[in-house]
Amino acid sequence: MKLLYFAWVRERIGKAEEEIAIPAGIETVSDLIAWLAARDEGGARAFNEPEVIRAAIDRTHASHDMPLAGAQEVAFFPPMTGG
Amino acid sequence: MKLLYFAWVRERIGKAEEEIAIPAGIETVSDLIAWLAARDEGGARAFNEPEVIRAAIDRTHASHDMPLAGAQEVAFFPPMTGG
Amino acid sequence: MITVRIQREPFDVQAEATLLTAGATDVGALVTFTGLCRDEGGRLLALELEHYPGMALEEITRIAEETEARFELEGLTVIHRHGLVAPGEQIVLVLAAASHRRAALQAADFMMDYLKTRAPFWKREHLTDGTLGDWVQASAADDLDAARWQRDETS
Amino acid sequence: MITVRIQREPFDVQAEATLLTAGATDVGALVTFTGLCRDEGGRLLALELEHYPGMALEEITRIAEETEARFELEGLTVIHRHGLVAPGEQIVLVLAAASHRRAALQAADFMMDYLKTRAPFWKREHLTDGTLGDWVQASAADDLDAARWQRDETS
Repeated sequence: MKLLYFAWVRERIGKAEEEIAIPAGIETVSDLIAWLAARDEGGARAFNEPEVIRAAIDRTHASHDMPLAGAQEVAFFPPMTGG
Repeated sequence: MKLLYFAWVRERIGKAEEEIAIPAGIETVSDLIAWLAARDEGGARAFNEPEVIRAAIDRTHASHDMPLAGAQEVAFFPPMTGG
Repeated sequence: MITVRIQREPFDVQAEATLLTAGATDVGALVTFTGLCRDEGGRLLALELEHYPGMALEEITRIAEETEARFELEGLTVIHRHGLVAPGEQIVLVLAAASHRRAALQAADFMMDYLKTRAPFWKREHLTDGTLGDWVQASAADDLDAARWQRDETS
Repeated sequence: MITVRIQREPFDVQAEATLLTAGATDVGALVTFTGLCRDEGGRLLALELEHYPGMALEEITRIAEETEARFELEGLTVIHRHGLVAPGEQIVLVLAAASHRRAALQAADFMMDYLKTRAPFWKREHLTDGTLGDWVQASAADDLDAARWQRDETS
């Protein structure tokens, strides 16, 4: 599964993207956030306030309770400030 | 007092403007409309539905119960359709 | 800064926008509303716009001043044409600049509602069959649109 | 007709308006919303607009399709820039054409509210003192603006 990070999430985790094999037991966006936060220091910095993190699954906005099954690309980012 | 007419009010009364001496007893916009409607055929045609007529006194919108005292220019016209 | 003009000639939206925002550094939102003449299904040759020359500029300026008092604007330009206007041509321009988008959008909306119901202009149709058509009837919807701003002071 | 573009280059509002209305005879109202970079009291050198390239065009197209489904439009153009934008420069353009003015005004309003809250773009400040500033915080007011369209289906 491809993970993408944008804006301060990208800066805090220290990379723009990575390829991961999704660990057993990780079923939802929320599970993945918790796993990334626990994985290393960068993850902890990026995801220490999981409630403000937005996610997209395969380029569509996704809530934290969305299942990851079948997802090819998951992105994490702060609330949008375009327009 | 100068009277101005616009759009179909102008067409029906048959003139764009006129100068009148305001007759005794004519105190409000409404009185003036009734007087014009009774004055001649053109007036009757222009003012046969007084409730749809809009008026301005000295270039400011005026309701039918506004007094004419001191007015120099009174205009009559249909509801506006600009914009 | 309020600019109001009544003119027979077409206007240049881009030039007016440039004028309005020249030197401004606190404009975050620029809204232009351009009212155009429709062809009414091919029936219309032109619209004739009659106006009350003595009052039109004064009244539109009053509406513009109300708009400026009501919304936090950096600038407001209003241009209304008179004379003959063919389908596809411009009739009216409202240009509102503000720091924030809601003020600019609402100012254009408010300005147009009041222009429709208060500016002393009347439209008459000239038809493609060569005849003179009717005077355009004022729309009850326009009165309702304008009344919104009295009902709801915050919207 | 929907046109959506994501680009680094500035856009030409007049050229986009001409494209959108070329040949149209039933357009009575054309609204342009241009979002510009403010200078934040002289503090700001530029805004850096980061975006999610794979998603931005898709998401803005989805919002544009919702806008078109919701309002009676004759055309809708949306352009969003990315990269560095200096104060006074353009960030975003929404152009809505309709037969009637309320549809065009509301479409621009709706489109902007959803662009602000759903388009995957993030702004970061570059400051005049040469330092890199903060990421711009999402505004609660923008969320409330977007929520209006769910509360009131007719407004």
